[in-house]
Amino acid sequence: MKNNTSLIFEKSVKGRKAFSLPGPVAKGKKPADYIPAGFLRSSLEFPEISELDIVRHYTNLASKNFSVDGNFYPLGSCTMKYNPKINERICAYEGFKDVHPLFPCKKVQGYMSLLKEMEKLLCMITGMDEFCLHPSAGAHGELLGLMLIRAFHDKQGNRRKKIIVPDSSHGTNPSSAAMAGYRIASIKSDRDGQIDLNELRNALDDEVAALMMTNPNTLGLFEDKILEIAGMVHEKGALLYYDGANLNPLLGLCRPGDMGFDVVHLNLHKTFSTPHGGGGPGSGPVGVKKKLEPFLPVPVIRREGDILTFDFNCPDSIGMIKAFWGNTGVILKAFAYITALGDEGLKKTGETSVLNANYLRKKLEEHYNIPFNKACMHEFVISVKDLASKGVHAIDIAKALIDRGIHPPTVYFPLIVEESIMVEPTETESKSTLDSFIDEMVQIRKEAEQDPGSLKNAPVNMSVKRLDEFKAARFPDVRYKAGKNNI
Amino acid sequence: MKNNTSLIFEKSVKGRKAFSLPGPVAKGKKPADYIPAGFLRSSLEFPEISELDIVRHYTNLASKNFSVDGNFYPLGSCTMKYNPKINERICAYEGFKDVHPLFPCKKVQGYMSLLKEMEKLLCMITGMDEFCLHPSAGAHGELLGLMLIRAFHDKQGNRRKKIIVPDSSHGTNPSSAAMAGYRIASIKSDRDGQIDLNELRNALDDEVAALMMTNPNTLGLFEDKILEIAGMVHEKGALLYYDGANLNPLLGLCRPGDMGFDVVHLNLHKTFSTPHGGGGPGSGPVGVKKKLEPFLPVPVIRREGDILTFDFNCPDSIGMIKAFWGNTGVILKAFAYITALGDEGLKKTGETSVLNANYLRKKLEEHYNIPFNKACMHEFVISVKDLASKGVHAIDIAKALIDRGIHPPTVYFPLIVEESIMVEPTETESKSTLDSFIDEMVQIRKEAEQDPGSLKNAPVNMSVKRLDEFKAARFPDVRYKAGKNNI
Amino acid sequence: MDYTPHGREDIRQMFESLKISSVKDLYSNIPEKIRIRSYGIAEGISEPELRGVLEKFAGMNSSVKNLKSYIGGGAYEHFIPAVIDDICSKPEFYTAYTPYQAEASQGILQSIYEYQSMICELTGTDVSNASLYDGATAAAEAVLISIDKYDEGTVAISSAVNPMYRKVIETYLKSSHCNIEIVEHTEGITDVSRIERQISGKLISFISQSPNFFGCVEDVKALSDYVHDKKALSIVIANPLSLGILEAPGRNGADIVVGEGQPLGIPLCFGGPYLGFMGVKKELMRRLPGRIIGRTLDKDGKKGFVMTLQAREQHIRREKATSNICSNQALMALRAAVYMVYMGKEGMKEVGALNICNSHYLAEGVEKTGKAVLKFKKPFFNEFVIEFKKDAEEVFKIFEKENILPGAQVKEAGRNSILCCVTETKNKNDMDEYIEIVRKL
Amino acid sequence: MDYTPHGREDIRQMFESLKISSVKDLYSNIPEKIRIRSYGIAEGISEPELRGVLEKFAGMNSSVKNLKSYIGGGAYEHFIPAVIDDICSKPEFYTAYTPYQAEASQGILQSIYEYQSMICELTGTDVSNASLYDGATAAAEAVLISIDKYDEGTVAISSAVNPMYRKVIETYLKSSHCNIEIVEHTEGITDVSRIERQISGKLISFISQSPNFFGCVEDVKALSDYVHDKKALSIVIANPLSLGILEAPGRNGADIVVGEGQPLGIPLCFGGPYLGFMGVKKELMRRLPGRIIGRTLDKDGKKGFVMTLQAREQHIRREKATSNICSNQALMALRAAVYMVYMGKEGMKEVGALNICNSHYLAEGVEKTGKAVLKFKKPFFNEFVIEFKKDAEEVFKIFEKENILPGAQVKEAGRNSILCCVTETKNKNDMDEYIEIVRKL
Ligand SMILES: Cc1ncc(COP(=O)(O)O)c(C=O)c1O
Ligand SMILES: Cc1ncc(COP(=O)(O)O)c(C=O)c1O
Repeated sequence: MKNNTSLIFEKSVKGRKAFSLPGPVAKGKKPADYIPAGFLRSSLEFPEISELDIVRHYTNLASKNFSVDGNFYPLGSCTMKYNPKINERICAYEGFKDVHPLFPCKKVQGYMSLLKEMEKLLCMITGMDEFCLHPSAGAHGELLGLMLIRAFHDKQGNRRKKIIVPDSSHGTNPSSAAMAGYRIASIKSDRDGQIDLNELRNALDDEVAALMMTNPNTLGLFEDKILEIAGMVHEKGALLYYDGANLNPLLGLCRPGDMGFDVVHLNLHKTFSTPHGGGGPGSGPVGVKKKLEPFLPVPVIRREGDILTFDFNCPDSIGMIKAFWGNTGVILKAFAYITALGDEGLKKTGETSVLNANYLRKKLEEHYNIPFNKACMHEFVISVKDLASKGVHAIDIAKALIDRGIHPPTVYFPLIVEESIMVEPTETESKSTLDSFIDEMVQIRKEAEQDPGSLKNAPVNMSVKRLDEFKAARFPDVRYKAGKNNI
Repeated sequence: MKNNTSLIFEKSVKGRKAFSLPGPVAKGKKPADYIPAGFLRSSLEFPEISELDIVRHYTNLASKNFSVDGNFYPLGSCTMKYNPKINERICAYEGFKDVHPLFPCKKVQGYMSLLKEMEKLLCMITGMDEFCLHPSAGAHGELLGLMLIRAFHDKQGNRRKKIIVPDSSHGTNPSSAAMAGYRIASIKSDRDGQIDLNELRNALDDEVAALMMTNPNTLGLFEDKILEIAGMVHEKGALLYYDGANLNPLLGLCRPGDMGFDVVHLNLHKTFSTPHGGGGPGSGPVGVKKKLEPFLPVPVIRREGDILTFDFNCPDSIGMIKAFWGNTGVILKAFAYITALGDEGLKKTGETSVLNANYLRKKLEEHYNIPFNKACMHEFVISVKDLASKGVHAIDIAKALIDRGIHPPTVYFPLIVEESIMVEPTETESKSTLDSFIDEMVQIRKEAEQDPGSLKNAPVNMSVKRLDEFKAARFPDVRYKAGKNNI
Repeated sequence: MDYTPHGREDIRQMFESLKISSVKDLYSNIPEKIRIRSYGIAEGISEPELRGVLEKFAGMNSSVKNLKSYIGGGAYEHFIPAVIDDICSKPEFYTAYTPYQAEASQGILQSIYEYQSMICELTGTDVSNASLYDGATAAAEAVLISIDKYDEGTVAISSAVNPMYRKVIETYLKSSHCNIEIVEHTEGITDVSRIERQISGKLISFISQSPNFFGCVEDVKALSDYVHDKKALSIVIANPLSLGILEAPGRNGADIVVGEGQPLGIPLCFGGPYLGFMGVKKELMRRLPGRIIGRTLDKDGKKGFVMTLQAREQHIRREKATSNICSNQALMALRAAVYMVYMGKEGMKEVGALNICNSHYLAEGVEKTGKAVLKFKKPFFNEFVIEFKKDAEEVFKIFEKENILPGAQVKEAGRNSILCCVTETKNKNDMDEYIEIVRKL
Repeated sequence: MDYTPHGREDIRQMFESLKISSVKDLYSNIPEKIRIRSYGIAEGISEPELRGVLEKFAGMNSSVKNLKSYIGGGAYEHFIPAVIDDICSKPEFYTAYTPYQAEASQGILQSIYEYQSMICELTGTDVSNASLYDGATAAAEAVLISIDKYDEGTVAISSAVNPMYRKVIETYLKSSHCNIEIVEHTEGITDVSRIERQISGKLISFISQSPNFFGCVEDVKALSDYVHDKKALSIVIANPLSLGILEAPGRNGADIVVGEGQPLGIPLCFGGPYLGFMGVKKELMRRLPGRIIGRTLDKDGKKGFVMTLQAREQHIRREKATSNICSNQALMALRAAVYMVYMGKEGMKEVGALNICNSHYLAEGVEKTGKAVLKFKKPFFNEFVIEFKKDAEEVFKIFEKENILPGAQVKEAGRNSILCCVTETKNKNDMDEYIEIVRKL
């Protein structure tokens, strides 16, 4: 059918419709009877489509998308694990889905106690003292964490201006720090891909508010000098911030709180299996040590007599960081996940994520260069710098995988490895899937060496061939407008 | 990924599992404590697969399937209309889904009154006096209808042995009649594709229990001598049976009851939009005129004081035709459909199905031979006999459509048209879709004439090419057995 | 509301093509006399209003979520994994039709081939069809196979077969030349010597159920051996969930195994849609009713799936078909397939074990109260008959106060007896509560 | 339970490849000191047990299905067509990640491009991003754009802006060099002359909301004209559902239009996940926070979609990015897109009209009782402030007896006042019942 690739606007035909609504309560009354004409809208160019054609449009779009349910998706740093179906069902319970956030607290004790319980569970899993569930994603959690750090130093009358981030860190770390009003001091990694203690020592002056790091780091390596690092940071009166995007391998093994971290954010949409939704929603709860508790955002859930209520009255609080109380629908799924797994299940999850990553690493090391090749945690990084002579780059390997039905690993991150390919299989992938991936990677390597041109051409099996990103940025066409052929 | 086409059994690996169950109530107790060893099973070779791999398996299978949501599906005689999403949601309400059929009647008055209401609605729509909702599909309805006819004649002490069916009838008609113990008298259609009154007159002796017909018939033509036919049949003491598979175009227009039919079955999964489910479940309620009521299957829903109850005590009833009371989950959706549409919506549905079919017929008549080319109802039949000289057959046109993302119309039915292609667009298809179909059909015609070889090769865009059905029947491989490569 | 798509301009253009000014112009050959103005049913309503109406109906029903139910009797409350709802609500499956066009239906075809394979394995038979309407009609179709094979004679049915199934078989056989004999059970199970004593004419098939209507496990081997001795077919109705732990009837000699597939992941839904399954020995393959999916090769020699052995079916064979069945219960077969895959080798066994252990826990607990006895002292799976010392009506009332349905009141079980079913959905608390109520009777 | 797949044999093989005998062998560089034995949280449970646990929590919440609610205040009960749940529960959408690999993500990319286009049309702006966390953070990000543009100065906010939004803006601005001034509303709406009087320093942006927190429609044109006069940015927070019938703020001069997308088909879900939308005038395109999807061509010249203008984003720009946002609310944007498509041109208007007519029906009815008055006599969309003669606490108690929440108790509205919201989900019966209760106060 020819209009399979058309935009929904191009499928619109005057007079078609899908919606149905009840009739008005008072016959004969019109909006113009209540609203001055000047406030009323003159036109709205929205599509006009029948219900079946809408369904077909999106069914067709869905078929053009890779997903965890359809494809192996070893996207490093993103923890694309299986999203249990049961959690989606639970989230659709009327008693969760159809609840207004401003219902009086006594009417929503199910939610209040679940959230309170979740705070406790996250404290136990991270070794922190208090948790705030409000942030909508990892980066939001970072921003909150940095605001807390700022409030902490401010309260001590000690405004510090700098945040240290390793060069291997995720882009959100420096960016969140900047949003929180900090200057960034970037430090280089050492030869083992870890934080260089000398670099750190040099950077640590009393302008430093905190060191932000993730552990295992973005190379998938455990920062084994973490206790020394914590010591150095604390000695200077600075705080230690934990980017929890990589918590998965540590489940049941060790806790950031015990490593000396003062502030932690988690990505429930990574470690705790809530679906990524094509880019969101996520949830990025923040945990703190006791000393930072007074600054947590309002409202805070507290017991008041028989019931749990929202407390807005926290004088040292930094305020609110979003309307209402967090992405509760996401938190819910993560809560169900933790409840189902329990102590043992979480441990097995962490262990298996490490096992799977190391198995892939081991099997691929004969075929690819792995710059920091030792026991890794949940992920590892390949470099295909050695293929540059053939004109083959990380992006070409990625596109070749697409043709083979596999979502590519993360490419060109972390920045400290040239032509990097960051592979995170997660614990939910079976050995059969890992073996298939290995086979494909080995074949691609062969092709890269023998017939590099074919890789440059990939993908050829998708609805479009390789897309011109440069053109997109140069001549932005970011909205459809009738009658205009923007590109 | 290579194992995309494997059977689920071939993906099985010892020790993997997806299920999780609560522990036993009494620790240490085993089935062998209760059941003699000889009754216990020695082995069960079922697949062992992880949850994610199960999800991937079926996601992959789903992607290999055409469906109404994904494709235009003008399968004649099957009324592949849009299945409203709202009805699927409604069916999942706890108060419908989780109700045991043997709950005491007073606990299920919602269901009882809905079913009673549905009987009434179907009576109003068909012009019949009573309805029975038990049959699971159209053919099941036919069987019931014929059993009722048999019981009726028996009661009159007048065992009749024959059922007349037109040669254009659906295969289930003669087959159901045979199952009900009847011999079949087939009569030829006349030059207009309708029942030939002379043929009918000759066939109508007093051995005839009933004439089974559908109106519009399987050519999509309204049998306009229906009142005469009814007169002839009744005069001979025989009954008139209506196969309701083709009721859709008559919605809001005319009723089988008013045409003189004594027994009617409907296909809720056609006319009333319940999904076909890949071949079922359906629902085939049967409506009768008053005189046949005593024979209806038990239980019958009756009011008893304040509540509706099941009455099993009907002395003339033919008995039960299935366990419990029908495919209630399907009936529910059809009830929702009728309730949503109401009088006007049903009428518009019927009218639009006729308009769509005629529009296609008109646009295709220049390119294809349409043997009975006059105003049709909801469907019409093309013959590609004229392409035989090119070596092109109806099946080739069908396969070429598959390559174009369109589910083929019904082919080789009705049997009375050679190389038939039976097109039923239904009322839910937009003009845009119809126009695309016309374009594709015109192109295929061109190809058939200019490059017939390419059609014989179709399909080439699917996961498999044309399959060898002959081999399948000759060397049946109808179950997987480990270690055996059956084909 | 309705689901027609056209805007006014669409209609204008279509009318123009057809040279008509109203759809009525296409109806010229429909006799005025039979045309109607309206049905007289209510006006249509919008989607939100529709929800309201249907929520009201649903609200008038109790569900197993708000009423603790120990009712079985042919439909069973079981745990249904979320994965099943998820997979089976993929529109690529549920909005498709019968896979007439194989190349565009490989998803459904393969899933049913896999279903057939598992049904064969589960039942111990060689060939399975793609599904039948429900357990009862599957039983009736099984009997029709024996009639197809032997033409005339006696069909004997154990009285421990679910009475609804017996009724359906009777209805289906009304126009046949065979007579039906009911063989009374002995203490809850079927006794070969009774068949021997009762049946004099040519036996063509014997129908038993295991676990039977009273929950008791039959000795399928002994029954089948006897039936084979008489050169008749042994037809066994089985609860498929029980076959994860109980021996496959096919391996004990059954020629045809049928049953209700509902326990395999299909919601109760007030009695339907369910799933009739049927597995048969190889010799009976070409007598099978309904569709069968087979594996074959495509042009390039690649494996693929098609509907096969269609020469048995009505759309080809018309009145000579093995059955009239056309639409079957495909989506329910898919549910069952996903259920069987999800439970897998170990899960099928474990869920079976849970049913046995739970039901025996309750049965023993009830007996120990001294207020009731187990009517039949035979091995059972997840159902058993309790005979109360008190009047059953009264017992029901007492349970009802606690929002519990203690079982099904079935007259076949005798006075003051109920048929109680316990599955993996009941936990210790539930059952202890039940026992406590009995204790206080 | 857990979701790891390996059987014992899998693990043996993997251990062998790695030459290890336990996963612990891979942990050699993790200090023993920080290793833990267990978290001390409860043992895992099975899927059916999990359902039981979560059903219990859900059962302790009231929902808008069993409690008639007239509460708005930033989250709104609206009719959500079944089609939306259906489409958005396709795993191809919800189990995918950010579309980094464009060729394998055309489904999501196109849907968001379409979303952006509709947001632009709806708000009257030129460029939209792919989504932000929620309405409040979108408002804060909008203010950051003005700071990015002008660096220093005064940010002024109308006091008729939702107080939560004001709080979030304040939090986000704590580390900036700008000061925030709150401009008091006059009789429920924002008055230009008050801004003029109050703001002395360099104004860089003015934030208003329309319909505002009290439900009243602001004169966006007048406000924007004034703000532009001062060479500042006019930022308008809008209820997107109101824009089906009310003029687009962008067409009335707003430079940035943000808001909460929840009314567009997103469930209440106790406050999230929701959807922050943002549309801006072309000049601000490269200052936009968050992702933007653009259309481009592939190698063969075929149209396709990619993430674009990424030079603004944190993964490239790091500390110089326009925002730190990475994961956004993509699936909620998809919901909103499907909602807008489903309602379409006419539906958006009709649902807007229903909100206006229903809410005015109730407002008029309540006033007629003489027991309460409308606090602000200004045009409103679907919310309005009712001032009761009786004590509001008492009023709430009376309504509660009828299982009704008559509105939100917000202190900003003043004593004995409540903020009442009426959408298309309420029918005449509902409202007449409400009015009757007020009459009897
Ligand atoms: C290491 C790391 N930190 C932070 C983030 C930001 O998380 P979010 O996308 O939830 O904002 C990511 C996300 O990819 C990440 O990989
Ligand atoms: C004309 C006609 N009659 C009867 C039937 C049988 O209906 P069912 O498949 O529901 O048994 C069909 C189904 O295709 C049909 O088209």
